[in-house]
Amino acid sequence: MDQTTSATSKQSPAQNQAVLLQASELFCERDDRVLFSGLNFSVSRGQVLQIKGGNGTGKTTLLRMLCGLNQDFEGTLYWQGQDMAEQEEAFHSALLYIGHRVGVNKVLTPLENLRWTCRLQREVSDEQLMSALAGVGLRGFEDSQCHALSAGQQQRVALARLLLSQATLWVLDEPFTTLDVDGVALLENLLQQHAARGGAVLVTTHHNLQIPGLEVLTLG
Amino acid sequence: MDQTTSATSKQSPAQNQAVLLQASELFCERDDRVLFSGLNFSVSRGQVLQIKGGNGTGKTTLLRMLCGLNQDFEGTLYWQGQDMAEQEEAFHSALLYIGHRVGVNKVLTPLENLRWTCRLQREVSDEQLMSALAGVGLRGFEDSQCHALSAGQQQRVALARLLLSQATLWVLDEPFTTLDVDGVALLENLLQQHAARGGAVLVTTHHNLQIPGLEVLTLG
Amino acid sequence: MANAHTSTFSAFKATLKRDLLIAYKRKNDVVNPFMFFLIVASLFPIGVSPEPERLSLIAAGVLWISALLAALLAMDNLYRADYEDGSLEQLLLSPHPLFFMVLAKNIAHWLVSGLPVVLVSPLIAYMLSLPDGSYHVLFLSLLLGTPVFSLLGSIGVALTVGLGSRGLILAMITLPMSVPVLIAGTLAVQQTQNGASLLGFLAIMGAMLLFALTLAPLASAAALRISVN
Amino acid sequence: MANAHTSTFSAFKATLKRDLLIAYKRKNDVVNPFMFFLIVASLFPIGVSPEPERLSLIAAGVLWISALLAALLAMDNLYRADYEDGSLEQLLLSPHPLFFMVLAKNIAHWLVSGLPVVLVSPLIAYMLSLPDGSYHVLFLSLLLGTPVFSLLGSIGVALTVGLGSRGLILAMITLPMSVPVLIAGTLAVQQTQNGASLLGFLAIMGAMLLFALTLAPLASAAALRISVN
Amino acid sequence: MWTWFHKLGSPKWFYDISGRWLPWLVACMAVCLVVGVIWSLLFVPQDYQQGLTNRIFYVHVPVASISLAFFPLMAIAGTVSLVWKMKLADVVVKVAAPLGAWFTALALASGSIWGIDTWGTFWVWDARLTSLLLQFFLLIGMISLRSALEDTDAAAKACALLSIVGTINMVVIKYSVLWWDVLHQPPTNFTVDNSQPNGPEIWIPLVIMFLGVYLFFVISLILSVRNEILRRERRAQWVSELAAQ
Ligand code: HEM
Ligand SMILES: Nc1ncnc2c1ncn2[C@@H]1O[C@H](COP(=O)(O)OP(=O)(O)OP(=O)(O)O)[C@@H](O)[C@H]1O
Ligand SMILES: Nc1ncnc2c1ncn2[C@@H]1O[C@H](COP(=O)(O)OP(=O)(O)OP(=O)(O)O)[C@@H](O)[C@H]1O
Ligand SMILES: [Mg+2]
Ligand SMILES: [Mg+2]
Repeated sequence: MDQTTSATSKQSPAQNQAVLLQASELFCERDDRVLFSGLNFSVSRGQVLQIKGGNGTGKTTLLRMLCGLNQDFEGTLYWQGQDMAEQEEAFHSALLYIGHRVGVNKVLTPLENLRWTCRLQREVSDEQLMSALAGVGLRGFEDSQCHALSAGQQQRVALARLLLSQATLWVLDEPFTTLDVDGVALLENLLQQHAARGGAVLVTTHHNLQIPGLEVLTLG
Repeated sequence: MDQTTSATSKQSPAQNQAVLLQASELFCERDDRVLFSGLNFSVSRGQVLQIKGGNGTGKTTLLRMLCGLNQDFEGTLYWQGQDMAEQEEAFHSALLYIGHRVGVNKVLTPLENLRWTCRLQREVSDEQLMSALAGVGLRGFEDSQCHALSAGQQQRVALARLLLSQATLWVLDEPFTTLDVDGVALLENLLQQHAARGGAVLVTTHHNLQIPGLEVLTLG
Repeated sequence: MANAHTSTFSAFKATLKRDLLIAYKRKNDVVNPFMFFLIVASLFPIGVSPEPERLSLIAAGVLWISALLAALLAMDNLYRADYEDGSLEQLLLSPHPLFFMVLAKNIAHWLVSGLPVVLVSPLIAYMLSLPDGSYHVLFLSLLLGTPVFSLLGSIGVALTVGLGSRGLILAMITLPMSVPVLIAGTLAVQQTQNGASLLGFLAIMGAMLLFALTLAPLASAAALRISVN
Repeated sequence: MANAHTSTFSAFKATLKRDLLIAYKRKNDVVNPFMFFLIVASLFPIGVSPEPERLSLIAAGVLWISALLAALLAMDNLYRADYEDGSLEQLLLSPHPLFFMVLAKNIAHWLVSGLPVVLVSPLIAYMLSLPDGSYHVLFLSLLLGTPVFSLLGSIGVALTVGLGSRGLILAMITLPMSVPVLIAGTLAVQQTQNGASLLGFLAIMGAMLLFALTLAPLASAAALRISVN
Repeated sequence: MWTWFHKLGSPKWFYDISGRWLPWLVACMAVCLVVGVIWSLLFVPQDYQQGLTNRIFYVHVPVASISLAFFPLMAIAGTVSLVWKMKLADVVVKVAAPLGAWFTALALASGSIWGIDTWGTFWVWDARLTSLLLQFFLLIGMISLRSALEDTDAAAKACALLSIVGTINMVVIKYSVLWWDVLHQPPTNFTVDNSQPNGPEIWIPLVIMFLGVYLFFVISLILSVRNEILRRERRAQWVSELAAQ
């Protein structure tokens, strides 16, 4: 089950500034099933890396490991060439994670939700927030409570963060679910732009992404 | 915003035996936004009807209305030519609904979950249940608790019901989310077979379904 | 397509079994209500007074109130998980009368959360120095009263299951409705100490139980339909 | 890409504001705890005895126990919704020390659920015939004690937030841990009736509060990290 | 030093070494208990206490004193498991909770039985009893938490944390309950026995019983740890070799 990717480098932690996140010899088992072992890969600036694999092959688990939300694994993670354990604050400042549960409170409005999640990282003005919401097609819904939004609209509230984010690394777990055709195009566009600006994206999805220069890591 | 479909018939309730469900002049508004008005369509045996539309156009709302889970609307529904209100039991016996929340208890195993949902409708033996689970690719996971399954695997537990169902009408709300490529193919196949056997399917999804004879109703 | 339906009774059984199975898997669903009962009851000697004479005056009331609060806290489990994972929708869409499905869930719930409290009550009564002749009264009245708490609580949970913070709303709906049972129960214990006949009280509580048993599931069913909307 | 970070303090403020806003929107988060407090406290005249003399003996204990149970029931809201919608993950991944984020949430929670209980307590004390000279003691001791309930409860909720049926486990962890505060509080009310000095008790309760304020958020933060895993 | 520490952390090492010690420990325990029971039942002078029920003294005191050791034990093991991530330490935290609950229950039960005779009631709300009861509740809470968290690793961390918090709390509870008891009511006749003339013919069997019960505690701890190790390492090679034998 040893896996390497297009982006793999078996050498010691990269000195290369462009390499943001590097994973070395990851091993994870859950409930006595080995999900992956000897997994090596790295994510560099300008890269969009899609993690693929059948249901239950460990994509979500891998993303949560990388973010530090799941710590039951063996192997080492490096952030910009240094051991992740010592870089936690720097890493978290440069990270934007949207998981399966997107972090949208049902009682608050899209505007209030976005304001809080953004303020955890940096100051943003209300105009910026409003234009980000308009950017994901939620104009007119800024002040509805989120429980009155459709599934896709809630997903869009979370994705509005991408328009405001100054994080370098985006980690997105199945961000395309429940998005309509326009939404998919919009998001693909955002990912591409982020990479072009020198950011990096780690994304799982079963879609075939239309992104030039996309790299794929297949699990399972 | 008046809408008609390929399958529409503006006449009085169809006498045609093949027409299962007919909706006439449906009108629905939520939070002062009109979602649809004057919506007419029908679903007949042998038909797979996909409901399309952007995020927030009312697909989920429509499906829940048809099933009787949401009763805030105007217009009339007919089940096999008769007013739905008087046909509730007959309708429920012939209906299989899988919503956004798929109805899978996290503590129980796939087998126990499937057993209960099936027994609400009819008696099924444990062998049948096991083979249905194997059919959706969950062999080996029958006895894990469902909270230890991945998102796609949980979806598959719910979809196993389709293999056992004797219901005539399937109503599925975004059943393709979180399924991998194999899962999508499997499900498309199931829908097609069900229609071929004389059943009918109402399904929402943003995918482009590969089903011959598919009909589409677009909202919004 | 032929539909070989189950009878309502076997759907009832399937639901009952399922809920007991879930409780069994969670284990602590069974242990917890009576542990909570024990803990709350023992807060009183600590908070009020540890002297047996003073305790014996308040014992009956404290036991009943603790049982009520334990029932209340246990209610949380009744429909919540089913609502969140969508099982409740499946229940509503089953071809059988919702009344029986709700009844099955209520019975399973009482067996798991109410019965253990009733069974452990004499022990705690002793620790709270309940007067000697009152044990059987307490036991019987709790046996008749706690199912009513479950049945009434079920209405409250059904009404609030879609809400973010049910805990307290639930309490505000359920507690006032439970007051008649609480009064009957504590009066039974106190009055029989003074020589009143036990039978009268048991008859009243039995009537309350029958009443709740026939009407509460109807109300719960209606409330569930509203909440799932 | 330059990262213009917020200071930890403004993230703290943002979190505090957000939680207060959510409580404001839910409305009943504010109304409920003290309604529950009121209802539970008024079960005692019904369940135990309506006579003022007997009530006044148990009033202090009953008030404290009701406040504790109200705090317990209100705890449910603290991390649950955030866990379920994923906001908790966002909080854990924020670049600021989790200690302060947790503290912000605890403070918001106490302001919403604890403070109203403290404010309404004299009224209920009057209804329970608390002896005359004890009102200010009760008020001050609740003011110092209820935040401790919130802080301790927060650890329990953080440990159990991922579980299906938390309500009762939470109670079993939190109630025993809250006993010292309960004892200090009721003793304060009872002993000052007998002429003991108020200051000593307040000092002890203040010490407990400080202790909880510095250590409990640490434990809660650690527990959250474990639960979100 | 560190190699020793790591060896200690290895479940297999512990399993082997404890397997060698066990027979000796069991033998010592048997001797102590047999001697202790016979001595305390038959040879302790009858005159200072009424009736045989009071012989429960020789069980109650050791059991009660051991049950007080569980929270500190779990806190230490919990700290080790959190800080050094030592697997064995978590095993100890895990098995100590139910064991502690049993011992606490036994202390409560033996005390209660004794109380029926001496106090005429099996329960009074006295400081020592109340704090032991609260300890019992906390232990049950911990067991529930462990059984509710299905993920072993999360459960390990959660319970380690709770055992530390719980220990701090038990200390506070002890003091507060003592304080409450002193202020509330006159001291119970709990102190009766301290005023007894404690001659050697009384304390020597007590010491022997103490030894026996302590050994019983150590042995049950070791056995449950071994059991849990086998359960956790059931797929490890050395366990399958063991099973093959
Ligand atoms: C449920 C009832 C009881 C409980 C929970 C209980 C609990 C305890 C505890 C926790 C200890 C401390 C052990 C230590 O410090 O090492 C203890 C010791 C002791 N108990 Fe009990 N006890 C109970 C009933 C009784 C009764 C009825 C008597 C006899 C009148 C009694 C006599 C003693 C004596 C003589 C000691 C040893 C002296 C000492 O360490 O201070 N206990 N018990
Ligand atoms: N509970 C509710 N209360 C009020 N309005 C609601 C509620 N749920 C949904 N709506 C509104 O109804 C509209 C339709 O929602 P619905 O969930 O049916 O959309 P949908 O077509 O399923 O979208 P999606 O593709 O995102 O799933 C949305 O605009 C939403 O704002
Ligand atoms: N909490 C858990 N405890 C134990 N095992 C788990 C847990 N969550 C997931 N697993 C197991 O880990 C494996 C990988 O799960 P994961 O969610 O990472 O898959 P995934 O690749 O994201 O799948 P999907 O495409 O369905 O989202 C699954 O086989 C699942 O059974
Ligand atoms: Mg996944
Ligand atoms: Mg939808």
